[in-house]
Amino acid sequence: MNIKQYIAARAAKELKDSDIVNLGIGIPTLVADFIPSDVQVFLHSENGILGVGPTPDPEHIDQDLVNAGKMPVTVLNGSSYFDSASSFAMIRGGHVSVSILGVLQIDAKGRIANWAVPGKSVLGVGGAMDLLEGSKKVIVTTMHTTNKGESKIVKELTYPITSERAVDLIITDLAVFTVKEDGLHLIELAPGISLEEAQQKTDAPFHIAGSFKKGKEVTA
Amino acid sequence: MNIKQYIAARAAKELKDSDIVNLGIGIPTLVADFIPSDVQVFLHSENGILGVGPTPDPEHIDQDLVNAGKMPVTVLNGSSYFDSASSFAMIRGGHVSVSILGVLQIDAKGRIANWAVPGKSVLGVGGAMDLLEGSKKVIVTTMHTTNKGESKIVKELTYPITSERAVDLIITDLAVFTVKEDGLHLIELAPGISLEEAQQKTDAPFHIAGSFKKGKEVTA
Amino acid sequence: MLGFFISERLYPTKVYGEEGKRMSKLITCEEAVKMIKSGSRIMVGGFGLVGAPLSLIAALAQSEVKDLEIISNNLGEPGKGLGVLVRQKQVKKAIGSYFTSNPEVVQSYQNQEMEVELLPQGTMSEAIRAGGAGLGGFYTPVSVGTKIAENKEERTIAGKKYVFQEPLKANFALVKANKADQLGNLIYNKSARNFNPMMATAADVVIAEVDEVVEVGQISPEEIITPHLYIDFIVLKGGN
Amino acid sequence: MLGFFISERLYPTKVYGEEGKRMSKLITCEEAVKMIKSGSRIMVGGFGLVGAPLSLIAALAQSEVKDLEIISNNLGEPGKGLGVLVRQKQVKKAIGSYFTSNPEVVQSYQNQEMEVELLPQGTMSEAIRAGGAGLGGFYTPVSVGTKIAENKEERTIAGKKYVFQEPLKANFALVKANKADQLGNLIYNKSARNFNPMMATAADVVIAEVDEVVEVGQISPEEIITPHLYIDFIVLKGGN
Repeated sequence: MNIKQYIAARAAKELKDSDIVNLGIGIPTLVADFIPSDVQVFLHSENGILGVGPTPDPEHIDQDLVNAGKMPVTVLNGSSYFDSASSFAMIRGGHVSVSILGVLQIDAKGRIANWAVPGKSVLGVGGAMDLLEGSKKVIVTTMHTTNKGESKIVKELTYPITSERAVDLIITDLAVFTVKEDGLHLIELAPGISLEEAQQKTDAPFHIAGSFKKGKEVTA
Repeated sequence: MNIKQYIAARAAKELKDSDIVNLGIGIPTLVADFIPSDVQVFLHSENGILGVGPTPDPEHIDQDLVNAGKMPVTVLNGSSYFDSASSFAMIRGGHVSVSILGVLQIDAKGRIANWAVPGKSVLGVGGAMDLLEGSKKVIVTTMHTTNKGESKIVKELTYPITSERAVDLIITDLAVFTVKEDGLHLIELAPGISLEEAQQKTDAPFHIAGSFKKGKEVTA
Repeated sequence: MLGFFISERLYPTKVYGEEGKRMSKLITCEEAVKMIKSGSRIMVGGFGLVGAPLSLIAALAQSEVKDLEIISNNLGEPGKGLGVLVRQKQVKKAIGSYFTSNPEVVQSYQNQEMEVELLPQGTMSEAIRAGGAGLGGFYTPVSVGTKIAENKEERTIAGKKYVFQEPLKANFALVKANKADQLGNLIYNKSARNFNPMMATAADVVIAEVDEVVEVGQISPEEIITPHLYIDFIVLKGGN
Repeated sequence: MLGFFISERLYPTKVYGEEGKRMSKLITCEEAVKMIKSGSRIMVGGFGLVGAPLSLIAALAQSEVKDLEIISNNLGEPGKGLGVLVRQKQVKKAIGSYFTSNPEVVQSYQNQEMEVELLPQGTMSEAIRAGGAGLGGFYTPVSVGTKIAENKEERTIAGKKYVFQEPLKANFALVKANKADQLGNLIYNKSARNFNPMMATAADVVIAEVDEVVEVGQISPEEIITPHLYIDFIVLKGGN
């Protein structure tokens, strides 16, 4: 298991039976591979599918069946198709239980930037704002730092914000944070990661949950 | 042919091939019986049907298949069903070619009242306002006067208005009027009806079209 | 009628293999109605009695709940459908488009036993859709300049007059469908579809009364009108 | 899959007996494109290339029309789909949600050869629906407080912030469906449905590219997604 798979596997543990789940591009897509076998979730894709299945073998690719990342998929028994307006009505109306999204930055209040980069032409937003606004629960999965080693968890966003709505849970290769009214709460460290390392690599201030334990899942 | 059938038959002559037509309750419903055999129209019912067919024989009644008047109907080949929001999206969005409606009153500008009676509790509006607002063309079919002999075509409405939108054509047992910017234009008299009688039974002022001819269809 | 490719080879038995587990949405009318407290706001599908969840309504009529706020196009007929709730004075307020067809509604209203809010049918169906779709409201040209719009915000957009309509939501939606699969995917029969698909999106708890429950996979993904994520509970028509 | 009762006994041959007459909506791609003038505003269905009317787009690329305003979720890929029109500088402005996947769009934009208006995908699809449904606009909570909402009206409704979105309409809509019957009733295939059903409602002239035209009655009334009243013309994929 590589580090991105580790993050995805950790995120998968958050899913409950019967959840309607939307997975973003990148690490979130990997989550599907780690859903426990006793948990049945239904994957929603904003281009108009409920009940997305695994990637098909090359000989079973249907060009009319792709996910929101435009990659070929299959559907499971019990799936349905709908138009884009209906799909986003589901999202915006609060009918998606959990969205798992990638990010560029997260601020100290748990708000994220994940759609645009300063100084570059902003020519794409897609469904990011809708998913963040409408999903009942939002989980962010991300590497803790950029390729250059800069913290992605920052005091204030320098990238354009995606929504005023804060996310609920942040899962990185180093740690897990919940988001509350008063900001970020560290609830978990990845195996082998020290509190000091997490603190050093996190620009934003955060609380440390009372029930926090190293390398173990804890309930905040 | 009774007088209501006469009015309906006259209205049916206004329909063109491929028209999407919504028929109100009362005289408008009768129009379906008089559509010329070389004209194919598609009947829309606001409870969610395009392609309404004739009334079924008693043994073919399907309790899940009624028109907007809650009467059993059939559907023709090529018909479709949709939900109420979609049905009214069609109406409001201008996708219905012609609505034929009954009225209580019509004013000198061609605006109508057909949903409420003063002094009575107003507990029903249904789809009347939507149809009047959204249909590309609105034809009114009505008896020229009330049971008490009062003109239904009045200077000013005393009944609550249904929409600020004027109708396009008024067909009564006595005459036919088109509605223009400057008000009503008499374009036709029913067989055996004199101009004097029409004038006497019409409270609202009206113009007399130049091409007007007694008892004959004319183009204004 | 449409063929569709289901990757059963790829997901063999895990998901739907456990018989019965996915039937957990199926409850009795009595269980359904027990969730509903007096004072609840309830959407009820149907155009008149067509497409109305008559078994759920009958169970509601058997219950003690009162002070209900009903959102429904009509209020049944005297002693039929929602008309029973009116007769039994269980309805405090009704929001709909056409109540005139039930004279007992007129009487209750005149006796001040019941409040009534009237919306044009298109505005009502769109407001329910907006409620389910997370919108804050919309502008419709329908009813501008009429009594219906008297207390509503009017706005001119691109030269045309519109009135503002807020979304409608409810605590419960009681809808009627033809078939449900065991997950809760729904299809409707003919003109019995009417308000049901929108109402299924716009309430906290959505209960679907159906003629028949079929196995998952018996309804093609292309045909499904209400995806199962909208449905919390299923009851069988006529049944316990 | 669903049975349905058609009263053929009652309406025997009159309506659909005249072979050919009801095929009048069927035209060639060339005929379709000839209607489109430079400067037109055109909605084009599809999510990327999936569900995009590629034959109509190819015909448009063969034509001399330019200064087009395109409403589409994406602008194809470099040299594919709408990407061809971008490369040939036929597009003056694009309204959509995600153009980043075509680097040539970024380049055209930076060279000021093309304007771009960006909408969140849900706001865009809802605005098209509103255009077809005769609404004056709606309030969505999506994009509040972001760059996208900078010049938009913000309004608090029931304690929550929303931005106002106007409806989108167009001169033409080019949509892609799987099957049309001879009247123009449409069904779509899997996730190729996407924006097509809304776009089919929101333009003055709607042209549907389809894989197949079937006899009237071959598609059940329950299955039809786009009723024929929305469709002006039909072209066959790949062909004249």
